[in-house]
Amino acid sequence: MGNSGDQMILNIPSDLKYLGAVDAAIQDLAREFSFSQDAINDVSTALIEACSNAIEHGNRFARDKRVVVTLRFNSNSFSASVKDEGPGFDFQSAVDGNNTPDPMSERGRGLMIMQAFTDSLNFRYADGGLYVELTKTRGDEGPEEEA
Amino acid sequence: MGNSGDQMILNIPSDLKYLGAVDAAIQDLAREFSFSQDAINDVSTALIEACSNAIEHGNRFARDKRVVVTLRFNSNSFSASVKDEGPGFDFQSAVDGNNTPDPMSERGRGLMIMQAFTDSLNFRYADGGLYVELTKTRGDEGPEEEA
Amino acid sequence: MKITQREVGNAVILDLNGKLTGGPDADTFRDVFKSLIDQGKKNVVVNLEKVSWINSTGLGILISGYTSVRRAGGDLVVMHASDRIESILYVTKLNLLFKSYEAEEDAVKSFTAAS
Amino acid sequence: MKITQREVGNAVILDLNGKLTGGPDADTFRDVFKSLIDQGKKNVVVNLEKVSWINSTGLGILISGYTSVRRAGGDLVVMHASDRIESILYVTKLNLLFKSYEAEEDAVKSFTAAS
Ligand SMILES: Nc1ncnc2c1ncn2[C@@H]1O[C@H](COP(=O)(O)OP(=O)(O)O)[C@@H](O)[C@H]1O
Ligand SMILES: Nc1ncnc2c1ncn2[C@@H]1O[C@H](COP(=O)(O)OP(=O)(O)O)[C@@H](O)[C@H]1O
Repeated sequence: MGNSGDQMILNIPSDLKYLGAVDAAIQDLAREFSFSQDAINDVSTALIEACSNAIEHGNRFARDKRVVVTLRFNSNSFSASVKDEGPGFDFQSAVDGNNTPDPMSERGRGLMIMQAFTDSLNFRYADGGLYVELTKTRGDEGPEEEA
Repeated sequence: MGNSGDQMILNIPSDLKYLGAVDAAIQDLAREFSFSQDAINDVSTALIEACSNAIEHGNRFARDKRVVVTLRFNSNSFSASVKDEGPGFDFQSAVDGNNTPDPMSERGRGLMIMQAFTDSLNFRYADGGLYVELTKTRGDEGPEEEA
Repeated sequence: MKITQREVGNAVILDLNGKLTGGPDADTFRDVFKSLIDQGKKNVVVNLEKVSWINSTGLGILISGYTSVRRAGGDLVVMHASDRIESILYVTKLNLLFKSYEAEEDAVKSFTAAS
Repeated sequence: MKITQREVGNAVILDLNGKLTGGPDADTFRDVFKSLIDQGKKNVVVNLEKVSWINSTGLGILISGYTSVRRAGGDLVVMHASDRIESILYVTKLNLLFKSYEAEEDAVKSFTAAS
Protein backbone atom coordinates (compact mmCIF):
# COMPACT_ATOMS: atom_id res chain seq x y z
CA MET A 1 0.00 0.00 0.00
CA GLY A 2 2.95 2.36 -0.47
CA ASN A 3 4.28 4.55 2.30
CA SER A 4 2.18 3.95 5.39
CA GLY A 5 2.51 7.63 6.21
CA ASP A 6 0.47 8.54 3.16
CA GLN A 7 -2.92 8.00 4.65
CA MET A 8 -5.72 10.08 6.02
CA ILE A 9 -7.94 8.81 8.81
CA LEU A 10 -11.45 10.12 9.38
CA ASN A 11 -13.21 9.21 12.59
CA ILE A 12 -16.92 10.06 12.76
CA PRO A 13 -19.91 9.40 15.02
CA SER A 14 -22.72 7.10 13.85
CA ASP A 15 -24.67 9.93 12.28
CA LEU A 16 -25.48 10.35 8.58
CA LYS A 17 -24.85 14.11 8.98
CA TYR A 18 -21.11 13.40 8.85
CA LEU A 19 -21.18 11.54 5.52
CA GLY A 20 -20.99 14.77 3.52
CA ALA A 21 -17.73 15.72 5.21
CA VAL A 22 -16.28 12.29 4.42
CA ASP A 23 -17.41 12.61 0.82
CA ALA A 24 -15.97 16.12 0.50
CA ALA A 25 -12.62 15.01 1.94
CA ILE A 26 -12.29 12.04 -0.43
CA GLN A 27 -13.25 14.13 -3.43
CA ASP A 28 -10.65 16.78 -2.65
CA LEU A 29 -7.91 14.27 -1.90
CA ALA A 30 -8.60 12.20 -5.01
CA ARG A 31 -8.34 15.38 -7.08
CA GLU A 32 -5.09 16.28 -5.30
CA PHE A 33 -3.73 12.86 -6.27
CA SER A 34 -4.78 13.45 -9.89
CA PHE A 35 -7.55 10.91 -10.12
CA SER A 36 -9.93 11.53 -13.00
CA GLN A 37 -13.38 12.90 -12.15
CA ASP A 38 -14.96 9.55 -13.08
CA ALA A 39 -12.66 7.64 -10.76
CA ILE A 40 -13.26 10.22 -8.00
CA ASN A 41 -17.01 9.72 -8.33
CA ASP A 42 -16.62 5.95 -8.21
CA VAL A 43 -14.51 5.86 -5.05
CA SER A 44 -16.70 8.43 -3.29
CA THR A 45 -19.86 6.53 -4.12
CA ALA A 46 -18.47 3.18 -2.94
CA LEU A 47 -17.05 4.66 0.24
CA ILE A 48 -20.18 6.57 1.18
CA GLU A 49 -22.13 3.37 0.74
CA ALA A 50 -19.77 1.49 3.07
CA CYS A 51 -20.04 4.29 5.65
CA SER A 52 -23.84 4.33 5.41
CA ASN A 53 -23.93 0.61 6.16
CA ALA A 54 -21.43 1.00 9.02
CA ILE A 55 -23.62 3.69 10.60
CA GLU A 56 -26.95 1.98 10.01
CA HIS A 57 -26.35 -1.78 10.13
CA GLY A 58 -23.04 -1.88 12.01
CA ASN A 59 -23.39 0.72 14.74
CA ARG A 60 -27.19 1.03 14.52
CA PHE A 61 -26.91 4.79 14.93
CA ALA A 62 -25.52 4.40 18.49
CA ARG A 63 -24.17 7.77 19.60
CA ASP A 64 -21.16 6.30 21.35
CA LYS A 65 -20.02 4.07 18.48
CA ARG A 66 -17.63 5.36 15.84
CA VAL A 67 -16.90 4.75 12.22
CA VAL A 68 -13.25 4.96 11.19
CA VAL A 69 -12.41 5.57 7.55
CA THR A 70 -8.83 5.18 6.31
CA LEU A 71 -7.88 6.53 2.89
CA ARG A 72 -4.67 5.63 1.06
CA PHE A 73 -3.67 7.03 -2.28
CA ASN A 74 -0.65 5.90 -4.20
CA SER A 75 0.69 6.11 -7.70
CA ASN A 76 -1.60 3.53 -9.22
CA SER A 77 -4.49 2.97 -6.87
CA PHE A 78 -6.73 4.18 -4.13
CA SER A 79 -7.57 1.95 -1.23
CA ALA A 80 -9.75 2.52 1.77
CA SER A 81 -11.17 0.76 4.76
CA VAL A 82 -14.30 1.46 6.77
CA LYS A 83 -14.45 0.02 10.28
CA ASP A 84 -17.53 -0.03 12.51
CA GLU A 85 -18.19 -1.39 16.05
CA GLY A 86 -21.02 -3.68 15.10
CA PRO A 87 -21.73 -7.44 14.99
CA GLY A 88 -20.76 -7.90 11.33
CA PHE A 89 -22.87 -10.10 9.05
CA ASP A 90 -22.65 -13.17 6.88
CA PHE A 91 -20.80 -11.33 4.13
CA GLN A 92 -19.65 -14.50 2.39
CA SER A 93 -23.13 -15.58 1.43
CA ALA A 94 -24.13 -11.98 0.72
CA VAL A 95 -21.24 -11.57 -1.71
CA ASP A 96 -21.70 -15.02 -3.26
CA GLY A 97 -25.45 -14.58 -3.55
CA ASN A 98 -27.46 -12.63 -6.05
CA ASN A 99 -27.18 -9.00 -5.09
CA THR A 100 -29.78 -7.69 -7.49
CA PRO A 101 -32.91 -6.87 -5.52
CA ASP A 102 -36.42 -6.71 -6.90
CA PRO A 103 -36.63 -3.54 -9.02
CA MET A 104 -39.33 -2.08 -6.72
CA SER A 105 -37.55 -2.93 -3.48
CA GLU A 106 -36.55 0.15 -1.55
CA ARG A 107 -33.47 -1.46 -0.03
CA GLY A 108 -30.69 -3.91 -0.74
CA ARG A 109 -28.55 -2.08 -3.32
CA GLY A 110 -25.55 -1.19 -1.16
CA LEU A 111 -23.34 -4.23 -1.80
CA MET A 112 -24.18 -4.07 -5.50
CA ILE A 113 -23.06 -0.44 -5.65
CA MET A 114 -19.84 -1.11 -3.74
CA GLN A 115 -18.99 -4.00 -6.05
CA ALA A 116 -19.76 -2.07 -9.20
CA PHE A 117 -17.67 0.97 -8.32
CA THR A 118 -14.54 -0.74 -7.01
CA ASP A 119 -11.96 -3.18 -8.34
CA SER A 120 -11.78 -5.19 -5.17
CA LEU A 121 -14.09 -5.40 -2.18
CA ASN A 122 -13.25 -7.34 0.92
CA PHE A 123 -14.97 -7.90 4.28
CA ARG A 124 -13.18 -8.88 7.46
CA TYR A 125 -14.31 -9.09 11.07
CA ALA A 126 -11.68 -7.97 13.58
CA ASP A 127 -11.12 -5.74 16.61
CA GLY A 128 -14.80 -5.88 17.55
CA GLY A 129 -16.19 -4.65 14.28
CA LEU A 130 -16.49 -5.09 10.56
CA TYR A 131 -13.78 -3.88 8.20
CA VAL A 132 -14.87 -3.16 4.65
CA GLU A 133 -11.81 -2.83 2.43
CA LEU A 134 -12.03 -1.54 -1.08
CA THR A 135 -9.62 -0.68 -3.87
CA LYS A 136 -9.89 1.31 -7.05
CA THR A 137 -7.17 1.10 -9.67
CA ARG A 138 -6.20 4.38 -11.24
CA GLY A 139 -7.38 4.88 -14.80
CA ASP A 140 -9.92 2.12 -14.46
CA GLU A 141 -12.93 4.34 -14.74
CA GLY A 142 -16.61 3.81 -14.91
CA PRO A 143 -18.81 1.22 -13.25
CA GLU A 144 -18.09 -2.36 -14.15
CA GLU A 145 -20.73 -4.42 -15.86
CA GLU A 146 -22.02 -7.07 -13.53
CA ALA A 147 -21.04 -10.66 -14.11
CA MET B 1 -18.24 21.11 24.59
CA GLY B 2 -21.61 19.31 24.36
CA ASN B 3 -21.96 15.61 23.71
CA SER B 4 -18.48 14.18 23.34
CA GLY B 5 -19.80 11.86 20.66
CA ASP B 6 -20.51 14.78 18.38
CA GLN B 7 -17.04 15.19 17.05
CA MET B 8 -15.13 14.37 13.91
CA ILE B 9 -11.43 13.57 14.02
CA LEU B 10 -9.17 14.01 11.00
CA ASN B 11 -5.70 12.52 11.12
CA ILE B 12 -3.35 13.56 8.31
CA PRO B 13 0.35 13.27 7.42
CA SER B 14 2.60 16.34 7.50
CA ASP B 15 1.89 17.22 3.90
CA LEU B 16 0.15 20.36 2.62
CA LYS B 17 -1.62 18.21 0.01
CA TYR B 18 -4.03 17.05 2.70
CA LEU B 19 -5.14 20.54 3.74
CA GLY B 20 -7.76 20.73 1.02
CA ALA B 21 -9.48 17.61 2.33
CA VAL B 22 -9.52 19.09 5.84
CA ASP B 23 -10.95 22.33 4.48
CA ALA B 24 -13.61 20.52 2.44
CA ALA B 25 -14.67 18.44 5.45
CA ILE B 26 -15.04 21.46 7.73
CA GLN B 27 -16.97 23.39 5.11
CA ASP B 28 -19.45 20.59 4.58
CA LEU B 29 -19.89 19.89 8.27
CA ALA B 30 -20.35 23.56 9.17
CA ARG B 31 -23.05 23.79 6.49
CA GLU B 32 -24.68 20.64 7.86
CA PHE B 33 -24.78 22.29 11.28
CA SER B 34 -26.39 25.39 9.75
CA PHE B 35 -23.49 27.80 10.17
CA SER B 36 -23.74 30.84 7.94
CA GLN B 37 -21.42 31.01 4.94
CA ASP B 38 -19.44 33.82 6.61
CA ALA B 39 -18.93 31.79 9.76
CA ILE B 40 -18.00 28.74 7.70
CA ASN B 41 -15.34 30.76 5.89
CA ASP B 42 -13.97 32.09 9.16
CA VAL B 43 -13.60 28.72 10.85
CA SER B 44 -12.10 27.11 7.75
CA THR B 45 -9.56 29.89 7.35
CA ALA B 46 -8.47 29.77 10.99
CA LEU B 47 -8.24 26.00 11.03
CA ILE B 48 -6.30 25.71 7.79
CA GLU B 49 -3.86 28.23 9.20
CA ALA B 50 -3.39 26.19 12.38
CA CYS B 51 -2.88 23.04 10.28
CA SER B 52 -0.35 24.78 8.02
CA ASN B 53 1.69 25.77 11.08
CA ALA B 54 1.42 22.28 12.57
CA ILE B 55 2.76 20.77 9.34
CA GLU B 56 5.48 23.34 8.72
CA HIS B 57 6.68 24.58 12.11
CA GLY B 58 5.47 21.75 14.33
CA ASN B 59 6.22 18.59 12.39
CA ARG B 60 8.66 20.21 9.92
CA PHE B 61 7.13 18.19 7.09
CA ALA B 62 8.37 14.91 8.67
CA ARG B 63 6.66 12.03 6.85
CA ASP B 64 6.17 9.99 10.00
CA LYS B 65 4.62 12.76 12.10
CA ARG B 66 0.88 13.34 12.10
CA VAL B 67 -1.48 16.24 12.56
CA VAL B 68 -4.74 15.47 14.36
CA VAL B 69 -7.68 17.81 13.90
CA THR B 70 -10.73 17.47 16.12
CA LEU B 71 -13.94 19.28 15.16
CA ARG B 72 -16.89 19.80 17.50
CA PHE B 73 -20.11 21.50 16.52
CA ASN B 74 -22.88 22.27 18.93
CA SER B 75 -25.94 24.45 19.10
CA ASN B 76 -24.12 27.71 19.68
CA SER B 77 -20.50 27.24 18.76
CA PHE B 78 -17.85 25.45 16.82
CA SER B 79 -14.64 24.41 18.51
CA ALA B 80 -11.62 22.65 17.17
CA SER B 81 -8.16 21.57 18.15
CA VAL B 82 -5.09 20.94 16.03
CA LYS B 83 -2.38 18.78 17.54
CA ASP B 84 1.10 18.28 16.10
CA GLU B 85 4.17 16.29 17.25
CA GLY B 86 6.58 19.20 17.35
CA PRO B 87 8.55 21.14 19.96
CA GLY B 88 5.98 23.90 20.44
CA PHE B 89 7.04 27.55 20.70
CA ASP B 90 6.87 30.51 23.04
CA PHE B 91 3.24 31.18 22.27
CA GLN B 92 2.72 33.42 25.29
CA SER B 93 5.04 36.11 24.01
CA ALA B 94 3.87 35.58 20.45
CA VAL B 95 0.26 36.17 21.48
CA ASP B 96 1.10 39.07 23.79
CA GLY B 97 3.40 40.68 21.26
CA ASN B 98 2.57 42.71 18.22
CA ASN B 99 1.44 40.28 15.55
CA THR B 100 1.34 42.75 12.70
CA PRO B 101 4.33 42.10 10.45
CA ASP B 102 5.94 44.62 8.13
CA PRO B 103 3.56 45.07 5.18
CA MET B 104 6.17 43.74 2.74
CA SER B 105 7.15 40.74 4.86
CA GLU B 106 6.28 37.46 3.20
CA ARG B 107 5.69 35.62 6.45
CA GLY B 108 4.33 36.08 9.96
CA ARG B 109 0.58 36.50 9.39
CA GLY B 110 -0.66 33.14 10.67
CA LEU B 111 -1.33 34.02 14.31
CA MET B 112 -2.93 37.27 13.23
CA ILE B 113 -5.32 35.41 10.94
CA MET B 114 -6.20 32.80 13.57
CA GLN B 115 -6.94 35.53 16.11
CA ALA B 116 -9.01 37.57 13.69
CA PHE B 117 -11.24 34.72 12.58
CA THR B 118 -11.97 33.09 15.93
CA ASP B 119 -13.56 34.13 19.22
CA SER B 120 -11.01 32.34 21.33
CA LEU B 121 -7.57 30.98 20.56
CA ASN B 122 -5.55 28.95 23.01
CA PHE B 123 -2.17 27.19 22.88
CA ARG B 124 -1.20 24.31 25.11
CA TYR B 125 1.77 21.95 25.09
CA ALA B 126 0.89 18.35 26.01
CA ASP B 127 1.35 14.71 24.91
CA GLY B 128 4.53 15.55 23.02
CA GLY B 129 3.09 18.24 20.82
CA LEU B 130 1.34 21.56 20.54
CA TYR B 131 -2.43 21.82 20.82
CA VAL B 132 -3.99 24.85 19.17
CA GLU B 133 -7.57 25.22 20.37
CA LEU B 134 -9.99 27.61 18.76
CA THR B 135 -13.63 28.50 19.11
CA LYS B 136 -16.13 30.34 16.96
CA THR B 137 -19.46 31.40 18.38
CA ARG B 138 -22.41 30.89 16.09
CA GLY B 139 -23.85 34.04 14.58
CA ASP B 140 -20.71 35.99 15.36
CA GLU B 141 -19.67 36.49 11.79
CA GLY B 142 -16.91 38.36 10.08
CA PRO B 143 -13.35 39.04 11.10
CA GLU B 144 -12.87 40.96 14.30
CA GLU B 145 -11.15 44.29 14.23
CA GLU B 146 -7.81 44.06 15.92
CA ALA B 147 -7.39 45.65 19.35
CA MET C 1 -32.21 17.96 2.28
CA LYS C 2 -34.61 20.71 1.25
CA ILE C 3 -37.55 20.20 -1.10
CA THR C 4 -39.38 23.00 -2.88
CA GLN C 5 -42.39 22.46 -5.14
CA ARG C 6 -43.51 24.17 -8.29
CA GLU C 7 -45.98 23.34 -11.06
CA VAL C 8 -45.23 23.44 -14.76
CA GLY C 9 -47.98 22.33 -17.13
CA ASN C 10 -49.57 19.21 -15.69
CA ALA C 11 -46.44 18.27 -13.76
CA VAL C 12 -45.18 18.99 -10.27
CA ILE C 13 -41.45 19.66 -10.08
CA LEU C 14 -39.70 18.89 -6.81
CA ASP C 15 -36.44 20.82 -6.56
CA LEU C 16 -34.22 18.93 -4.13
CA ASN C 17 -31.25 20.57 -2.46
CA GLY C 18 -28.61 18.71 -0.46
CA LYS C 19 -27.78 15.03 -0.12
CA LEU C 20 -30.27 12.21 -0.40
CA THR C 21 -29.34 9.73 2.32
CA GLY C 22 -32.36 8.32 4.08
CA GLY C 23 -32.97 9.01 7.77
CA PRO C 24 -35.17 12.10 8.22
CA ASP C 25 -35.21 12.70 4.44
CA ALA C 26 -37.31 9.58 3.94
CA ASP C 27 -40.14 10.94 6.12
CA THR C 28 -40.08 14.37 4.49
CA PHE C 29 -40.27 12.78 1.07
CA ARG C 30 -43.11 10.44 2.00
CA ASP C 31 -45.14 13.35 3.43
CA VAL C 32 -44.65 15.41 0.28
CA PHE C 33 -45.81 12.54 -1.94
CA LYS C 34 -48.79 11.77 0.26
CA SER C 35 -49.98 15.35 0.08
CA LEU C 36 -49.39 15.54 -3.69
CA ILE C 37 -51.47 12.42 -4.30
CA ASP C 38 -54.22 13.68 -1.95
CA GLN C 39 -54.40 16.72 -4.22
CA GLY C 40 -54.58 14.52 -7.31
CA LYS C 41 -51.12 15.56 -8.48
CA LYS C 42 -49.39 12.46 -9.71
CA ASN C 43 -46.97 13.47 -12.45
CA VAL C 44 -43.78 14.27 -10.64
CA VAL C 45 -40.38 15.48 -11.88
CA VAL C 46 -37.62 15.16 -9.29
CA ASN C 47 -34.97 17.79 -10.01
CA LEU C 48 -31.60 16.43 -8.87
CA GLU C 49 -29.54 19.41 -10.04
CA LYS C 50 -28.67 20.50 -6.49
CA VAL C 51 -28.25 16.98 -5.11
CA SER C 52 -24.52 16.54 -4.63
CA TRP C 53 -24.77 12.81 -3.98
CA ILE C 54 -27.07 9.95 -3.13
CA ASN C 55 -26.59 6.60 -1.40
CA SER C 56 -28.60 3.40 -1.74
CA THR C 57 -31.01 4.48 0.99
CA GLY C 58 -31.55 7.68 -0.97
CA LEU C 59 -32.38 5.57 -4.03
CA GLY C 60 -34.96 3.82 -1.84
CA ILE C 61 -36.58 7.18 -1.15
CA LEU C 62 -36.91 7.83 -4.88
CA ILE C 63 -38.37 4.36 -5.40
CA SER C 64 -40.94 4.90 -2.65
CA GLY C 65 -42.02 8.12 -4.39
CA TYR C 66 -42.15 6.29 -7.70
CA THR C 67 -44.28 3.51 -6.21
CA SER C 68 -46.82 5.88 -4.73
CA VAL C 69 -47.39 7.97 -7.87
CA ARG C 70 -47.58 4.84 -10.05
CA ARG C 71 -50.21 3.38 -7.74
CA ALA C 72 -52.18 6.61 -8.17
CA GLY C 73 -51.90 6.24 -11.96
CA GLY C 74 -49.13 8.80 -12.42
CA ASP C 75 -45.41 8.65 -13.06
CA LEU C 76 -42.07 9.88 -11.69
CA VAL C 77 -39.11 11.01 -13.77
CA VAL C 78 -35.84 12.66 -12.73
CA MET C 79 -33.93 15.49 -14.34
CA HIS C 80 -30.55 17.22 -14.16
CA ALA C 81 -28.82 14.23 -12.53
CA SER C 82 -25.05 14.65 -12.28
CA ASP C 83 -22.73 12.14 -13.94
CA ARG C 84 -22.14 10.64 -10.54
CA ILE C 85 -25.83 10.04 -9.90
CA GLU C 86 -26.46 8.88 -13.48
CA SER C 87 -23.87 6.17 -13.09
CA ILE C 88 -25.51 4.99 -9.84
CA LEU C 89 -28.89 4.81 -11.59
CA TYR C 90 -27.25 2.85 -14.37
CA VAL C 91 -25.46 0.37 -12.12
CA THR C 92 -28.60 -0.32 -10.10
CA LYS C 93 -30.68 -0.49 -13.30
CA LEU C 94 -33.03 2.10 -11.85
CA ASN C 95 -32.64 3.97 -15.13
CA LEU C 96 -35.09 1.36 -16.44
CA LEU C 97 -37.60 2.31 -13.73
CA PHE C 98 -37.62 6.09 -13.92
CA LYS C 99 -36.54 8.04 -16.96
CA SER C 100 -33.85 10.66 -16.63
CA TYR C 101 -34.00 13.94 -18.59
CA GLU C 102 -31.47 16.65 -19.21
CA ALA C 103 -33.99 19.37 -20.07
CA GLU C 104 -36.91 20.43 -17.90
CA GLU C 105 -39.06 20.85 -20.98
CA ASP C 106 -38.58 17.23 -22.00
CA ALA C 107 -39.19 15.98 -18.46
CA VAL C 108 -42.49 17.87 -18.30
CA LYS C 109 -43.50 16.78 -21.80
CA SER C 110 -42.93 13.11 -20.93
CA PHE C 111 -46.27 12.97 -19.07
CA THR C 112 -48.29 14.47 -21.93
CA ALA C 113 -46.91 11.87 -24.28
CA ALA C 114 -47.85 9.05 -21.95
CA SER C 115 -51.42 10.13 -21.20
CA MET D 1 -1.88 25.01 -8.19
CA LYS D 2 -1.94 25.67 -11.93
CA ILE D 3 -1.02 29.00 -13.52
CA THR D 4 -1.93 30.01 -17.05
CA GLN D 5 -0.89 33.32 -18.64
CA ARG D 6 -2.64 35.59 -21.07
CA GLU D 7 -2.16 39.20 -22.17
CA VAL D 8 -4.86 41.85 -22.28
CA GLY D 9 -3.84 45.37 -23.28
CA ASN D 10 -0.59 46.18 -21.50
CA ALA D 11 -1.29 43.72 -18.69
CA VAL D 12 -0.47 40.09 -18.10
CA ILE D 13 -3.25 38.10 -16.48
CA LEU D 14 -2.29 35.05 -14.42
CA ASP D 15 -5.22 32.70 -14.05
CA LEU D 16 -4.60 30.60 -10.96
CA ASN D 17 -6.40 27.36 -10.35
CA GLY D 18 -6.31 25.42 -7.07
CA LYS D 19 -5.21 26.35 -3.58
CA LEU D 20 -2.47 28.82 -2.77
CA THR D 21 -0.52 27.29 0.10
CA GLY D 22 3.21 27.71 -0.25
CA GLY D 23 5.50 24.73 -0.71
CA PRO D 24 6.05 23.94 -4.41
CA ASP D 25 3.63 26.74 -5.40
CA ALA D 26 6.12 29.34 -4.17
CA ASP D 27 8.80 28.19 -6.63
CA THR D 28 6.39 28.02 -9.57
CA PHE D 29 5.21 31.53 -8.82
CA ARG D 30 8.71 32.94 -8.45
CA ASP D 31 9.77 31.42 -11.79
CA VAL D 32 6.75 32.88 -13.57
CA PHE D 33 7.47 36.36 -12.20
CA LYS D 34 11.15 36.15 -13.04
CA SER D 35 10.40 35.28 -16.64
CA LEU D 36 7.73 37.99 -16.92
CA ILE D 37 10.12 40.67 -15.68
CA ASP D 38 12.88 39.39 -17.98
CA GLN D 39 10.45 40.02 -20.84
CA GLY D 40 9.69 43.52 -19.55
CA LYS D 41 6.17 42.55 -18.53
CA LYS D 42 5.53 44.13 -15.18
CA ASN D 43 1.82 44.90 -14.96
CA VAL D 44 0.28 41.77 -13.52
CA VAL D 45 -3.31 40.87 -12.70
CA VAL D 46 -3.63 37.78 -10.53
CA ASN D 47 -6.99 36.15 -11.21
CA LEU D 48 -8.16 34.41 -8.01
CA GLU D 49 -11.50 33.24 -9.37
CA LYS D 50 -10.53 29.56 -9.29
CA VAL D 51 -8.56 29.75 -6.05
CA SER D 52 -10.73 28.04 -3.47
CA TRP D 53 -8.63 29.16 -0.53
CA ILE D 54 -5.34 30.64 0.55
CA ASN D 55 -3.29 30.47 3.74
CA SER D 56 -0.74 32.92 5.13
CA THR D 57 2.09 31.25 3.21
CA GLY D 58 0.01 31.72 0.07
CA LEU D 59 -0.29 35.42 0.92
CA GLY D 60 3.51 35.48 1.11
CA ILE D 61 3.65 34.15 -2.45
CA LEU D 62 1.45 37.02 -3.64
CA ILE D 63 3.61 39.51 -1.74
CA SER D 64 6.78 38.14 -3.32
CA GLY D 65 5.21 38.64 -6.76
CA TYR D 66 4.14 42.13 -5.78
CA THR D 67 7.64 42.99 -4.58
CA SER D 68 9.30 41.84 -7.78
CA VAL D 69 7.03 43.74 -10.18
CA ARG D 70 7.18 46.88 -8.05
CA ARG D 71 10.97 46.74 -8.11
CA ALA D 72 10.76 46.56 -11.89
CA GLY D 73 8.53 49.64 -11.92
CA GLY D 74 5.26 47.75 -12.43
CA ASP D 75 2.34 46.79 -10.25
CA LEU D 76 0.30 43.78 -9.15
CA VAL D 77 -3.44 43.75 -8.60
CA VAL D 78 -5.82 40.88 -7.91
CA MET D 79 -9.28 40.19 -9.30
CA HIS D 80 -12.29 37.92 -8.70
CA ALA D 81 -11.29 37.14 -5.10
CA SER D 82 -13.98 35.20 -3.23
CA ASP D 83 -15.54 36.65 -0.06
CA ARG D 84 -13.37 34.28 1.91
CA ILE D 85 -10.15 35.55 0.35
CA GLU D 86 -11.30 39.20 0.46
CA SER D 87 -11.77 38.95 4.20
CA ILE D 88 -8.26 37.51 4.62
CA LEU D 89 -6.81 40.39 2.59
CA TYR D 90 -8.77 42.80 4.76
CA VAL D 91 -7.71 41.28 8.08
CA THR D 92 -4.04 41.24 7.09
CA LYS D 93 -4.35 44.75 5.63
CA LEU D 94 -2.93 43.46 2.34
CA ASN D 95 -5.89 45.15 0.64
CA LEU D 96 -3.84 48.32 1.19
CA LEU D 97 -0.91 46.79 -0.72
CA PHE D 98 -2.57 45.31 -3.79
CA LYS D 99 -5.87 46.53 -5.13
CA SER D 100 -8.66 44.04 -5.64
CA TYR D 101 -11.04 44.29 -8.61
CA GLU D 102 -14.32 42.61 -9.40
CA ALA D 103 -14.16 43.19 -13.15
CA GLU D 104 -11.28 42.18 -15.41
CA GLU D 105 -11.75 45.40 -17.42
CA ASP D 106 -11.17 47.55 -14.33
CA ALA D 107 -8.17 45.49 -13.26
CA VAL D 108 -6.52 45.91 -16.65
CA LYS D 109 -7.38 49.63 -16.80
CA SER D 110 -5.76 50.23 -13.41
CA PHE D 111 -2.28 50.16 -14.98
CA THR D 112 -3.11 52.67 -17.71
CA ALA D 113 -4.37 55.09 -15.10
CA ALA D 114 -1.17 54.78 -13.10
CA SER D 115 1.28 55.27 -15.95
N1 LIG E 1 -21.50 -2.84 8.27
C1 LIG E 1 -22.44 -3.80 8.35
N2 LIG E 1 -22.70 -4.41 9.54
C2 LIG E 1 -23.67 -5.35 9.63
N3 LIG E 1 -24.44 -5.76 8.59
C3 LIG E 1 -24.22 -5.18 7.39
C4 LIG E 1 -23.22 -4.21 7.20
N4 LIG E 1 -23.25 -3.85 5.89
C5 LIG E 1 -24.22 -4.58 5.30
N5 LIG E 1 -24.81 -5.39 6.20
C6 LIG E 1 -25.89 -6.37 5.95
O1 LIG E 1 -26.00 -6.59 4.56
C7 LIG E 1 -27.32 -6.30 4.10
C8 LIG E 1 -27.28 -5.75 2.66
O2 LIG E 1 -26.68 -4.46 2.64
P1 LIG E 1 -26.95 -3.50 1.43
O3 LIG E 1 -26.75 -4.24 0.14
O4 LIG E 1 -26.12 -2.28 1.64
O5 LIG E 1 -28.50 -3.13 1.50
P2 LIG E 1 -29.33 -2.32 2.60
O6 LIG E 1 -28.36 -1.49 3.39
O7 LIG E 1 -30.28 -1.49 1.81
O8 LIG E 1 -30.02 -3.35 3.43
C9 LIG E 1 -27.87 -5.32 5.11
O9 LIG E 1 -29.28 -5.32 5.16
C10 LIG E 1 -27.24 -5.84 6.39
O10 LIG E 1 -27.98 -6.90 6.91
N1 LIG F 1 2.62 24.55 15.54
C1 LIG F 1 3.74 25.27 15.77
N2 LIG F 1 4.85 24.68 16.26
C2 LIG F 1 5.99 25.38 16.47
N3 LIG F 1 6.08 26.70 16.22
C3 LIG F 1 5.02 27.37 15.75
C4 LIG F 1 3.80 26.70 15.49
N4 LIG F 1 2.90 27.61 15.03
C5 LIG F 1 3.56 28.78 14.99
N5 LIG F 1 4.83 28.66 15.43
C6 LIG F 1 5.85 29.73 15.55
O1 LIG F 1 5.20 30.99 15.50
C7 LIG F 1 5.75 31.78 14.45
C8 LIG F 1 4.69 32.70 13.86
O2 LIG F 1 3.72 31.94 13.17
P1 LIG F 1 2.81 32.63 12.06
O3 LIG F 1 2.22 33.87 12.62
O4 LIG F 1 1.85 31.60 11.59
O5 LIG F 1 3.78 33.06 10.89
P2 LIG F 1 4.65 32.17 9.89
O6 LIG F 1 4.09 30.79 9.89
O7 LIG F 1 4.53 32.85 8.58
O8 LIG F 1 6.04 32.22 10.42
C9 LIG F 1 6.33 30.79 13.47
O9 LIG F 1 7.35 31.34 12.68
C10 LIG F 1 6.83 29.70 14.39
O10 LIG F 1 8.08 30.04 14.92
